[in-house]
Amino acid sequence: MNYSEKVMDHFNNPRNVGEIENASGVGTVGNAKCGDIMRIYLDIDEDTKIVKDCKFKTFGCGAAVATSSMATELVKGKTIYEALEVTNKAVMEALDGLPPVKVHCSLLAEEAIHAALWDYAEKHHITIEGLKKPKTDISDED
Amino acid sequence: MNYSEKVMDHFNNPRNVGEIENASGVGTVGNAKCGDIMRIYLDIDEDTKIVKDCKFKTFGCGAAVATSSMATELVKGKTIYEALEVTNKAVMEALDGLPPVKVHCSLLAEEAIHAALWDYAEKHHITIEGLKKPKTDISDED
Amino acid sequence: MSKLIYLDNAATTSVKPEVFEAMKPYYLENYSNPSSVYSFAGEAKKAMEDARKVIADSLGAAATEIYFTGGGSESDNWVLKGVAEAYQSKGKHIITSKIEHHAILHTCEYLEKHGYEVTYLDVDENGLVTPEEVEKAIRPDTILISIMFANNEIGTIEPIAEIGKVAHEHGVLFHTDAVQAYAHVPINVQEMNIDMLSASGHKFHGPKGIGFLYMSNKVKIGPLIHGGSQERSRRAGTHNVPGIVGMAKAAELAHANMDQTIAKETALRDHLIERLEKEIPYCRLNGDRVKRLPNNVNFCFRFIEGESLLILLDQNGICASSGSACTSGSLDPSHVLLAIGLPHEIAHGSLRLTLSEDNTMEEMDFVADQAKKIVERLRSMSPLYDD
Amino acid sequence: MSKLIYLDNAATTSVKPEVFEAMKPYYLENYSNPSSVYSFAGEAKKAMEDARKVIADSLGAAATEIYFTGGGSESDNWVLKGVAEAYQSKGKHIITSKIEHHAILHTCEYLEKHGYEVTYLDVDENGLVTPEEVEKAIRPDTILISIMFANNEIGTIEPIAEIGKVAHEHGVLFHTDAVQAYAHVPINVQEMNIDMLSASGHKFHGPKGIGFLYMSNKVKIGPLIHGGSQERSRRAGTHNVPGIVGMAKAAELAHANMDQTIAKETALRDHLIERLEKEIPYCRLNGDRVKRLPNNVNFCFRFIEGESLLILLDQNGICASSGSACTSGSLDPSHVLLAIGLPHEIAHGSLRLTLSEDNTMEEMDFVADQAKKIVERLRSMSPLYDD
Ligand SMILES: Cc1ncc(COP(=O)(O)O)c(C=O)c1O
Ligand SMILES: Cc1ncc(COP(=O)(O)O)c(C=O)c1O
Ligand code: FES
Ligand code: FES
Repeated sequence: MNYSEKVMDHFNNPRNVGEIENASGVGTVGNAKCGDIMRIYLDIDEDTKIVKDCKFKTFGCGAAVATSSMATELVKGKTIYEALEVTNKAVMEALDGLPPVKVHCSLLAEEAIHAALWDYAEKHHITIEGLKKPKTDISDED
Repeated sequence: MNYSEKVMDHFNNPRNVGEIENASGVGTVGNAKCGDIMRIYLDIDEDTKIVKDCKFKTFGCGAAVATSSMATELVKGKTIYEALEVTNKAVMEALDGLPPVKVHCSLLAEEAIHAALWDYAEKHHITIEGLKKPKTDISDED
Repeated sequence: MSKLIYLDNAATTSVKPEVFEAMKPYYLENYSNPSSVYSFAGEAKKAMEDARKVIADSLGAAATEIYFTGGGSESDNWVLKGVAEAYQSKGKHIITSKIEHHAILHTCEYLEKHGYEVTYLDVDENGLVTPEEVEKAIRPDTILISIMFANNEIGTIEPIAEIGKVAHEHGVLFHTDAVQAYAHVPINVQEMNIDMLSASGHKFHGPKGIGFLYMSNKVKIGPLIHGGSQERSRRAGTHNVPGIVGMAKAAELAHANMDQTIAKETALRDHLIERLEKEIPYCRLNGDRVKRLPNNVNFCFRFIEGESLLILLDQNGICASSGSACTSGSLDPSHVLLAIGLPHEIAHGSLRLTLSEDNTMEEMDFVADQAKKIVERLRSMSPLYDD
Repeated sequence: MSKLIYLDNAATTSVKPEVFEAMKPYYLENYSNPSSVYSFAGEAKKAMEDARKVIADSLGAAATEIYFTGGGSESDNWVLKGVAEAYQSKGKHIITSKIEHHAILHTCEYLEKHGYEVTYLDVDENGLVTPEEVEKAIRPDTILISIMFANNEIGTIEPIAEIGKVAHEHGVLFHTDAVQAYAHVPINVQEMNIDMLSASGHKFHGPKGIGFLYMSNKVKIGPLIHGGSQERSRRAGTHNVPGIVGMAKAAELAHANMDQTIAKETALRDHLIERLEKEIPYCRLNGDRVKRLPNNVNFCFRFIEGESLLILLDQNGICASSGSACTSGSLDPSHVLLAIGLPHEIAHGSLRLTLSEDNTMEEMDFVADQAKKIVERLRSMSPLYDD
């Protein structure tokens, strides 16, 4: 495994593993090709729109676990608008990069955040500018 | 080189190398494929038809040299009729065998003897029963 | 990481010290080209021909039926392309199975692009090909049946003698990819009706980069690698004498101790299987329980993914492998696990542990302990698993 | 026989002790499959990629342009068959020379049987191909020009950069079989317009059974050996890590000392040539006097035959080779000697002595002395020679 130290750190000590009961938003996405699945839970302050807490569960490779962990870290404390900027690129950079075959895993993290935000927006009947309906949300199938 | 000890002995110490002046019969044969050439000289007693002396010159591989040497040894002291029985098989046996790819070299020795006998027979207007005109006599071209 | 526990012997094996010692002089002293005519080459040539004899004897074959190649993949490619070309006047149909190694499958795909037709036989849930299915697939234009001796992922041993019998009853040539089986289990090409057999040195404690093809004298195919007249003009290239000598030494050692090795590996294997099955819920042993390589353990653990499992085992000094898509560049999970009927997400959580006689019971217990903990940990992270 | 004088380095070379030492740990310790994911495989993978870089650097190529193979013959076969297949929509014409190695010639013959057309260029009396002749042979359907860098029998070095230039001016791919030249003389694939280049480890004090193909990133061909995804899915088979490491070490050593080696070999070579030419009547130096590998000496001695010469040299501890038909199973004398215009019976009496930096002046003198005596002796037995 050609993973950076940061990736290995987040894989070995993943931050924010778990579930949030009655979460403000939940997004589950899967990579159709490799079959991996990631679910992100957001606890969002109604007024400030700040992500107070964020947790994940992941069925996937080392990179999937590490990017989930890093993505939850990056999202926490941000507003839902700022959270949109936690792209796969941002996650990869924060992890000191990923091997080329593992780039798709970081996309999963981006998509999971988007899916959770979409879920929040739908439930609260708001629109978040720039957020599109995630293609790969598979929550329903679960 | 997978040559037997006998072959190596005859290669290293070839018997009867040389020429016979005014030989009773001379035969030169060549293997069209490998390009090797062998010449045998016979000194034959007019009355007894015994091969009193026999010499050779060979341009060829180790097996060609050794079979020439052995063939001259085998022919010496025999009558021209007995000499016909010095076949390539007899020469090979006397040398404790040859590697398969080298069997053709021993044929050269047989043919050279036949060519020399034919030459003798022609010069003396006799026929030696069982002796056919050698196909590969290339004496003329020399 | 303290001690390394190497459990990936199906990927490659260590070279035995005796094998290394046997090779050494052919690097440093008797380095000559065995095709040369001077006497210095005699020793290299003799060593090579002795090696050929050792390998031939181990299979019940003649020395003239052993061709040295650069490895298992080359042997497999040679057989398929060679038979396809040489026997095309008889037909262009080949029969193989869905669980062959890529060296067979990708070569078959190549041949399909060139006008050949390939039947890929299904296997049952244990990975078995049946002689009946083979027989049903035979057509008048079938020129080759190629079924692996033992599968490299799940360890299932195919009914080779019976398949060979069917092939011969129908006058079809029979090849077996025995890369995982040769020098691990007894093989006799006569009794098992095998016309061609591929093997690779590094799978049985020999060196990498050397293999062989057994090919019965009745088979007439051209070379895959054209050039010099090595190997009776059927495989060109300066002979890899150290490799050949090393492979033969490894084969010799393996055959001399085969019964003990099998007994020892089987005991280790069965202990590990038993512990994993008993102690980890939602798991499944892949491959046939009885018709199984003595050194193969392959499990699926539901709700978790293979690469993560491998990383955590690795952190505990355990070398293993997985049919998970995440460990391969291709993103496709193992075609073998799919062929035995596993759905994608279960195939994903597979773990292959392949032993050698050098492993110990203590190691098996350590691995079982670790696997149990790791699977639990990963399941606790899995969105698919509800405790 | 006292000391061995090995003068057959064009057939194969000894493995240098440093090379052997470099390989050793990859047999016994870091034996893992470099494609595996656990950290134990990291060292093998790193060693392999470092090796790739060393070789790439030595040629002015990128590491992604080096593909490891099982040897020179495989590289040659791969290039020819791979280009033939991948570029057939452009055309089916290949240009090569009459003096190529059999790995090229026999593969070309194979392609001819499959609908390809091959132009075999003549060479001059020194074995030189001219860029003009190459240019004249180019047709709109020419897909590949393959001309060897240096000839293995007579040592002639071809005008590769110029031929490459012609090829590129006409948009044709250019391959060179550099098995005898790589790590012996400087090569830069950029400056010399080379798109593909074959080399073999055992020709430069590396191990047998390993080689490489340099292939520019612009060339797109399929594999010769299908299967696993090694070598970016272009050459299947478990990597021969010890072989790869050993070959790279040998390449590194050769390039670090190339100037000195060339100077030393050239001095030895020229001394031997001078003595043989001066002291043995009716002899002929084969190959170009100037455009010549520093380690190649090749003579014809009229009226005598090569195998006999070799046996007698062998009895004096000298390992040499000959283009004589008698030393080959095939009975045909060297196609190279025939191509440079020698009649059969002269080609028959050829002697090739190929040196390495390990040889000494004393050895050259001893060889010259022996050759002189032996030639005299064989001539005295020859029916073609009249004193
Ligand atoms: C010019 C040339 N090409 C190709 C080869 C084939 O190399 P190998 O025998 O290592 O496959 C050789 C040597 O035998 C050679 O001299
Ligand atoms: C069943 C099977 N066939 C073929 C091969 C290919 O062997 P190699 O990698 O030595 O070429 C392997 C191993 O990789 C294998 O397990
Ligand atoms: S998430 Fe599928 S490979 Fe990483
Ligand atoms: S006589 Fe030609 S090879 Fe022996």
